[in-house]
Amino acid sequence: MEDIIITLKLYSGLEKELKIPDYNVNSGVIIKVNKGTKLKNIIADSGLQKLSGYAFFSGGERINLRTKFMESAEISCLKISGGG
Amino acid sequence: MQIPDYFKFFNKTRIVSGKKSLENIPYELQSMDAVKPLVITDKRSVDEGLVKILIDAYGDSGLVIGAVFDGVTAYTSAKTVLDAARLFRARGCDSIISIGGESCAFAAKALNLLVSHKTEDLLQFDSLPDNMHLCPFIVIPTSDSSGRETSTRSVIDGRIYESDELMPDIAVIDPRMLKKRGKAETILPALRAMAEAVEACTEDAANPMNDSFAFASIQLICENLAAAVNGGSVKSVLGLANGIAISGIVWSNAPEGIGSALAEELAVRTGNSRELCAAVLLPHTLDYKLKNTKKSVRGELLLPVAGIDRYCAAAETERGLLGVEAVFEIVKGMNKYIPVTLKELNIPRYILESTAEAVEDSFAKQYGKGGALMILESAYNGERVSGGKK
Amino acid sequence: MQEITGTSNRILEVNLTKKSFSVYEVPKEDLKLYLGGKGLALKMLYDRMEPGIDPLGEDNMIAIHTGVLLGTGAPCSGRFAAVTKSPLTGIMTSCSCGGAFGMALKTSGWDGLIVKGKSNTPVYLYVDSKGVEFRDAKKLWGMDTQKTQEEISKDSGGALAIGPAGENLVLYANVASGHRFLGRGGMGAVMGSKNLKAISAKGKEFKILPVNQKKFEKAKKKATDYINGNDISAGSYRNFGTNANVNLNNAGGLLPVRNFTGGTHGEAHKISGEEMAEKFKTSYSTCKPCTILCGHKGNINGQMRQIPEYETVGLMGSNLEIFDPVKISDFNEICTLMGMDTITAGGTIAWAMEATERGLFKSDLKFGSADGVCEVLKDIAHMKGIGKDLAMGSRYCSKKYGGEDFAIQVKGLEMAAYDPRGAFGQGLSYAVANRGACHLSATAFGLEVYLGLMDAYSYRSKASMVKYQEDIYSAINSLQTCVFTVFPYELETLLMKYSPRPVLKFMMNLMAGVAMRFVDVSLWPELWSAVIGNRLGMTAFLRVGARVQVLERVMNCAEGISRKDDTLPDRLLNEFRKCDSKERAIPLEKMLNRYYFVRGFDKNGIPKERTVRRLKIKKRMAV
Amino acid sequence: MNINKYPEIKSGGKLIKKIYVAVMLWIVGRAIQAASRVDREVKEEFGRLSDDFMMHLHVLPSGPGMIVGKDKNGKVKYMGWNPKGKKITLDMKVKNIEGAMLMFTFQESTCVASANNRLAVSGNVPDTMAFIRILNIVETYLLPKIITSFAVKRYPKWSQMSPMRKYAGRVLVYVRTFTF
Repeated sequence: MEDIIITLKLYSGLEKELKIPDYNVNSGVIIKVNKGTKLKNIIADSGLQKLSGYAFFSGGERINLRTKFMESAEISCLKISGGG
Repeated sequence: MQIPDYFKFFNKTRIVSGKKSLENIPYELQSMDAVKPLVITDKRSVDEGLVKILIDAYGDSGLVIGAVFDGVTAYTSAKTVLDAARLFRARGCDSIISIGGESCAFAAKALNLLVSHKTEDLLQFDSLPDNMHLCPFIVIPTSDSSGRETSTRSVIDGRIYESDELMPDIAVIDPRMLKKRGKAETILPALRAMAEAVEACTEDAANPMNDSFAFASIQLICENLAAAVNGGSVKSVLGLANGIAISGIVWSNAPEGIGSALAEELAVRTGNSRELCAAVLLPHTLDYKLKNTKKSVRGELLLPVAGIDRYCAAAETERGLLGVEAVFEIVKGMNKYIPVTLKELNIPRYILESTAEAVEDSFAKQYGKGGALMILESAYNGERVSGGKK
Repeated sequence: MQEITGTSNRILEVNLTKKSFSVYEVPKEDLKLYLGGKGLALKMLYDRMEPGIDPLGEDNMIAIHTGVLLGTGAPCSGRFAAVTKSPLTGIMTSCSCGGAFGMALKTSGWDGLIVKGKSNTPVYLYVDSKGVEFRDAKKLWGMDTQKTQEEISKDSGGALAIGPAGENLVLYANVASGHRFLGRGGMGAVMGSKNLKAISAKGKEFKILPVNQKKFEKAKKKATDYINGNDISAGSYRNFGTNANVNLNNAGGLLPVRNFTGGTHGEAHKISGEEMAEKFKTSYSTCKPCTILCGHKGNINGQMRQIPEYETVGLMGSNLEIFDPVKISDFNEICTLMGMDTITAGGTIAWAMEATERGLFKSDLKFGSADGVCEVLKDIAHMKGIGKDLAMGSRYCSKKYGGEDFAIQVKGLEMAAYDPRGAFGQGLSYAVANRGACHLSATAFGLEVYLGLMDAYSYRSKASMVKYQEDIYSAINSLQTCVFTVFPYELETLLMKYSPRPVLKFMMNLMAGVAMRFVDVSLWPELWSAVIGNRLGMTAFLRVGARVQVLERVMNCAEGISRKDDTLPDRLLNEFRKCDSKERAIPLEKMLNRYYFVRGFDKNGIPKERTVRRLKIKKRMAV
Repeated sequence: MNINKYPEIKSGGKLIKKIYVAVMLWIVGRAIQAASRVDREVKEEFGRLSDDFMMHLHVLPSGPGMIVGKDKNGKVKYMGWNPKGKKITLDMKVKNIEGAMLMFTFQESTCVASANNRLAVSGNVPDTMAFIRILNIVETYLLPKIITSFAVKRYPKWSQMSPMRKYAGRVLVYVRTFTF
């Protein structure tokens, strides 16, 4: 199975909470996973268990834990807010 | 017939109307040595299959349609015209066909300006010379069209581009293109076209050529309107479409009247459609002209509106008044389908006042100081204009 | 310190022409049907004002109502509502504000204030328990909003003031109370047209006590726990303020970029709440009292300034492709001092930038460059140069110079900082909101994108969801409490907190109308009935919301509003965001038909006779 | 706005209609040749025409056609469809295949068709008039009364064409048309 590159961008002060050393806002966390894995497994593999209560977006659309990734993509993880 | 001491009349559009008239387009294009047209239309015409009918009519002609550009929207913006121009050049087209209402025709005319002068900037065309070599341009009116297709004017981003050359070469009116519309949507374009034709022939500077076109347009509309709204028989719908198309030519050859200026200003301020405002204001503008202007309303108007028998039965002096009453009858008769007073449209008073103010100065000489406001007030509650000679 | 239990129901009717005032006693019937705040203020205008009057004329009125909860110490109840006929849109506009004036007016013993007529010389009102004093405001005329308030609050607890924009009748001038605003619709211009510079209230003369103290304390504790327990109110808002939405909208493709052409932008994180909190070391600066604490202030270039709210950051930042928070804060300061609504100002300047780009409008404004914007804002406030046209809003300018397809406004009100093409329900909400393109009428994007409970790109059951949210927001604005309490009070209730997400999503997507009836909204009526004493059930509470919404629609229809106005600008219907490769268009007509059916309007968007009667909205009394 | 979202559209063919019109033209062409021998009036009409009379009726742009004219020794002959190598004196073009269909399904008579500018004729007018008279007579022969009354301006009354002449003529024309 060929590998795909997933870029995890953390927002809402997430990087502090998960104590990720020298997190770069622009590049984010780069992970290599094989094709067709679910978001749930990507998070588990990369050691970010505590992410269950957050919203995940990719390509301008909201995705959930069961979404599969066929090609390299960028995922944003954020705490939800209420508008304003 | 009233002959002013100077007038000019110009019509460049050949009207081809009737059964299977679409099939002539390939032949007509070739006679204007054009082989590859670009079709300008909007989403609604595509969904109704009008473009498919044209493509079938093109069958076996051996010619190719450059492309069908359906990006025109109700408000035509320069961006749409630029996109169409880029497509026009990419496909190497040499002529333009517009299918649809007013906005498609405006976009097509502006496109014609752009591609004939090989430029990207529409704003340099503020004043248009008269001998531009424009590409052949064919208009196919549909049931959305309200007459401005066959006129000399194009409005892009609210800017007006006017020149005799912009008139289409041919207007092809084919019954297959006149899909059935709701009652209000059939009435409004027709009443607006009639408003422009009536206003053109009751102007002081009305010339005999324009009068004959105006009377033809009025008669076609008045006779076929009732039938087109209720039964919608092919003949009546075709007659109505012809009446509307001719009104575009009449409108281009007449100075702007107070009725259409008020309707335009009211539509901009209240968001109602121009057709609705023109239809509501038509009888009241005429009524005011009858009572408060020197020339009053000419008797010949009664003939196309009410038909020959009522015209002959009326006494010479009564004809102007009866003509206005006949127009009242027609417009107010439609109150089952469209609102016929400004009160029904809930237009606030301060908007009436600011509209009258905006239009007042350019018509003060002819209609007196409070003229515009009196027209709007009588249109508000739908009664006749008070005062003035009976 | 005298005491008021429940509400005093006494409203001051001020006539500026005759310089007189009278006291109006709110009938019990109206209090039951309209609760207070936005609802009661709207009803008072409905009884007094004729349709078709000139918004900047003498006959226009401003109705302010503090609402029942203000002064009782209930969480997030530091807000009051005001309603008038907007000069920008020509229809009714209702705003709510968290400034100190509300508390001062309520504790001076008055529940509300109605201002009518027009004074021939600049004047400001001083309210105390005895009544109203008409004081000369000639030397205040020309001062900015903050200076005016300093000047007149020597002997008052709180004040409302307009800036130069209001005096020069800029159609979107706002009214300041402290650094909070009655923002949208041009209420400042209405006060300016009446030569009314400010209204100040003495305050601290009465203490407001709820009728049922025990029940009130229990409800207050429960509300505070919900707020502190919910991670939206206690997490996002408390830490990063409303700017927590910047990154969220950027990820969800809702961020307005370059006059609503793009949905996201790479540099958006520079103006996000998180980075501003760090950069400017923000601390709280909120309405009083507030438990959520969403307002912040920070040290910007050595000056302690209010951090701009999300709408300002969206409309005057990313919408103009300016991603420098300091510059955005400068614009925000100018709008604060001049007294102008930042959303409309941002929308109009964005239109001007694009119109200049296309050659339709002469100005030196350019996307991405902040120079020239400050001068233009000042010109707008003083009606100088191009400011004279831009002061009329983008609808007027686009009708005059062309470019109506990219004037992003509905019914004349510029659109807030959410691109509806990323959340179809929000498109419907913008189209039908009574005030114009306002996001606080129904935050559909919250359910569709933030919570992800509904499919953002489908029209199904969006109409009933928007109707439900409009009702609940109008009801909340009639208690008068902060609409941000929606998330803690609804999401922390047992049913919502513990029911599994897939079930919620299934119910919301297929039958939102039915699903929403199960949401437990009992906390608001509990607080209200604890203060007033008589019972208010959940369904009655929602019915009040529906009544207020339909009453506002009836008043708007009398100004000529119908289906032709319930639409979106051409760009949002026919063009697509740069980040949307699937090019999905908003199915507005389908949702609109369904909405009219659900709301009880006819095909042309006019409320049916039966709907108006069933909601007990009486025919307009002879004025 | 990407260009290839708006593709070029080739005009489709209308094969069946073209075949139908081709067959009809073939029949009418040979019928004219047959009628010129059988019918007295047609012989006179052709007699009045010039010697090198050559008529080409065809459908634009590349539709079917027929050529009828006088050969060297003055006899009227149907000369197929290819105009190459022939000097055409009267060229009648039907503007499009739909127009030809209307004429040959007899929804529009020849005169109405030319009035609705379906035809573009180049050649002198008297020849055209003569040809149309010939065409009417041939159609009377070829088709039963009900159909021909659509195709012709006025159906000839018994006085102009005695029943014997019509029925005999019809048989002869059919025989000659279909025998080579």
